[in-house]
Amino acid sequence: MTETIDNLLERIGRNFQITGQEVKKAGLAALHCSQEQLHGVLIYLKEVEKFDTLTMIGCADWIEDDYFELSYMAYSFTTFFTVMVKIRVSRDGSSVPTVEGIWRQARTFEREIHEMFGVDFPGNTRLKEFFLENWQGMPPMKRDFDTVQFVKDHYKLREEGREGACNVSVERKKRIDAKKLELKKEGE
Amino acid sequence: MLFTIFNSLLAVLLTYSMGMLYYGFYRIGNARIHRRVGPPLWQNVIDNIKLFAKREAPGHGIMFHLGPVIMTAGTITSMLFVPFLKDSAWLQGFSSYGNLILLIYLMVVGPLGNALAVGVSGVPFGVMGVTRGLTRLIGLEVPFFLSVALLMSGSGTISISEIMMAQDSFSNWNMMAHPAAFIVSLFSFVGMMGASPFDVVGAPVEVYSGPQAEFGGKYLGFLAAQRVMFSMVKLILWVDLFLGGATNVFILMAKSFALFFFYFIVGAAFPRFKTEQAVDFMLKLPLIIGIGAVLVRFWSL
Amino acid sequence: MDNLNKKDKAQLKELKSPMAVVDWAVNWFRKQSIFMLAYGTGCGAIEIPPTVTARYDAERFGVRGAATPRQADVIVLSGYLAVKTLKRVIRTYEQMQEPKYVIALGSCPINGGMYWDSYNTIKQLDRYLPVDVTVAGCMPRPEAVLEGFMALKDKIQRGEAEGARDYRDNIEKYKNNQKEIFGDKMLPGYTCDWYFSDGGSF
Amino acid sequence: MKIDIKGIWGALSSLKYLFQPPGTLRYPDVKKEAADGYRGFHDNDLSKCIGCGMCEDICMNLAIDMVKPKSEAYLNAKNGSGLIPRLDYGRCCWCSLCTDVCPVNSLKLTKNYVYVSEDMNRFIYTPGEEKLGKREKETVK
Repeated sequence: MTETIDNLLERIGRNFQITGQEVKKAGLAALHCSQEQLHGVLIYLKEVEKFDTLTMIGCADWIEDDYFELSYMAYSFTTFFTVMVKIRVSRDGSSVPTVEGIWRQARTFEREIHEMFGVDFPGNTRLKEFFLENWQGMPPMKRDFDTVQFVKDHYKLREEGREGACNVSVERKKRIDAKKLELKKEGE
Repeated sequence: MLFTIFNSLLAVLLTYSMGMLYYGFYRIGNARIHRRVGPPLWQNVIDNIKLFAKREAPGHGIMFHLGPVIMTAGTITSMLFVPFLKDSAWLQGFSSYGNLILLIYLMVVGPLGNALAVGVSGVPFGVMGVTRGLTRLIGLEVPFFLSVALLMSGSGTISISEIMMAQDSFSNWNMMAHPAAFIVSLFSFVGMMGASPFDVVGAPVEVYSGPQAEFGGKYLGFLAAQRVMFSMVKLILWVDLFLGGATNVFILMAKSFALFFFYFIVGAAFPRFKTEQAVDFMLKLPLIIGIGAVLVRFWSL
Repeated sequence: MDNLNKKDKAQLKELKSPMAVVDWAVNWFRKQSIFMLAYGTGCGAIEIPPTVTARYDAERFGVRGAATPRQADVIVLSGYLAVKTLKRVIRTYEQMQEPKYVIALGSCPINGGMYWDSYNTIKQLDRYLPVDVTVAGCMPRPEAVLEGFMALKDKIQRGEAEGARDYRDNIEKYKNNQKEIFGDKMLPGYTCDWYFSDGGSF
Repeated sequence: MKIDIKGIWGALSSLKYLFQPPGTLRYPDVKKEAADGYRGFHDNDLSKCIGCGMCEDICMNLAIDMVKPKSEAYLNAKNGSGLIPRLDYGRCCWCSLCTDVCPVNSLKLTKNYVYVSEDMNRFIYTPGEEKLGKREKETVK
């Protein structure tokens, strides 16, 4: 029997509580689970289903519904399937135990997410600053981070030579009013 | 005495201008092989003068300062023990007081000064370059010594002047009389000149210009001038030993340019060896030919 | 010498004192030999290879690459500079030997470019380093880069390419501007201490 | 020990380029026309510009300001707001959105792309009204 991704998802669903699953395209499936189930699912994927590598950990900020969605993408070199395991964590003070013990490269992905979104990963051995040096305040990739305001506060934009910018609609209104006044005078 | 001093200054001037000219040709030729136009012929002189005109240069104490001085001194000393011309009082330096064995020792002074200076500068790339350079030297010296030994036993003398004098006609040139020695020496010649298969020591993309990493301004100017002069000394030595010497400057230039052209062809066409590959190569083909030639030589004695 | 073109000859005739001629000659040598340290900070790194290789061949003008900052005359900053990059660039610049020049390519070093609202790139390079020549474009083509080198040469010949002197004289201003973005994580002292003292040890 | 004859001979074949003319474009003497559709500096046909400000609205880098021209003579009769666009080349990324959105096709990209200045404050100009860098000696080449 040839292995299909539906069989795989069925086997996972038999062993774990999966809250939602979907096959995005051939060889790529996404499944949602709770944070408590995460490590079980990932260990199952690695040890039983032979998913050799973790290609990345993604993080999406769903600010309207007030949660971060973390996607762990595991890839298998035997079946060439990619499985995204998605969990939801709260946006403030969230912490997810590290998966460094399962795949070592998770260390770097978690380090980046920690820096860019502020998610804490207890147990990660290298959770220090990564791209940003000496960063204080809100992590920059959160959607409520106001980058324009940050730039105005921290950097100086070149204003010299850019004076005298006018608002088009205001100016147009002025000209129309002036024209009307002129016409009125002519009428009189 | 005055004549000797004047002669020595003339030798320095001649090697400097010849070297700059040759290396200008080298840059243009390389550019043409890359299908570029290339810099003007005198670009090396301009670079050198500019380096001396830089306002500052970093210092790392007295040894760092002395390194380029030792190298230049080593170069000029070895230059003075190489006779440029035969049957002439001009451009002889102190060659009547020295011989080939002394010269072999003097030629190592430069790299040693370099190693001392780079050591105190503390730049890891520089130290790496020096290590590679000294490793490469092991590979280069063995075939060179073999060919020189063959030559000395063949000519029955260790004086460079006498070896040069003995080559009176084309068939007597040592490259014809001792072809094995000549071929073996060419391998180490290309390596000593720092041409491409053996230039891993100062490769700009691998070790960030190697031993010279920390030298800037006037230090680099000294090193650049030293390098071209030392190259000329080696060219002239090879002309003296194998190509029958020269009776005037024009013949000297013609012969040394022919050798330089060979060096240029090898350098422009062939890719770079790693350090251990270079040593491996040197200890294989040239060594086998050299030992074979030595055995044949002693057999026939 | 075809390098000594009409403009140079006209300038040479106008010089009066012997010292002026010496200065002019030194500047001429400086402008004819430019060792370039191409610091590919952004997208502009891709414009340097066509400039120096067969198609446009910057070596015709005496421009050639240098491997280390100690040997370089000009640092070419091509594109946006992240705060982290700027720190390295400043260290590299401080290691170069006077006289030294800076060429900035593209929009980003001028006023932020398309990264004007990015939290992590600087907006005005000339607040942190003395920039000699700026080339417009996003990115400038190799012709424009060559034109930048020619403008730099003009400036060197006029004797006005003294960015290093400017940096030394206004070190307080530059270091304060750098402190604004680096905060208490400034560069290690030994690179900038040198600028506050009278010079190197030799 | 094996000697790679072909490897030696093949490398030496690169020497033939010594005797061939180089492929370099000698830039300042020989200039090459940019390809069609190349995005160079802006030009604004002021006899057409209606001052609608669409270019300002669409520019995501805020490179365009609408400003009053130096003289009313630059404006045509249809210009509703009396404003014309001013470019900041410290922001522009030549994405060409402003010229695509221009309803009267007055704002265009030319094939000039060489501008060099020693002063970073010289990269702002009003196309149509002045030339880039006109305030000082440099000119568009």
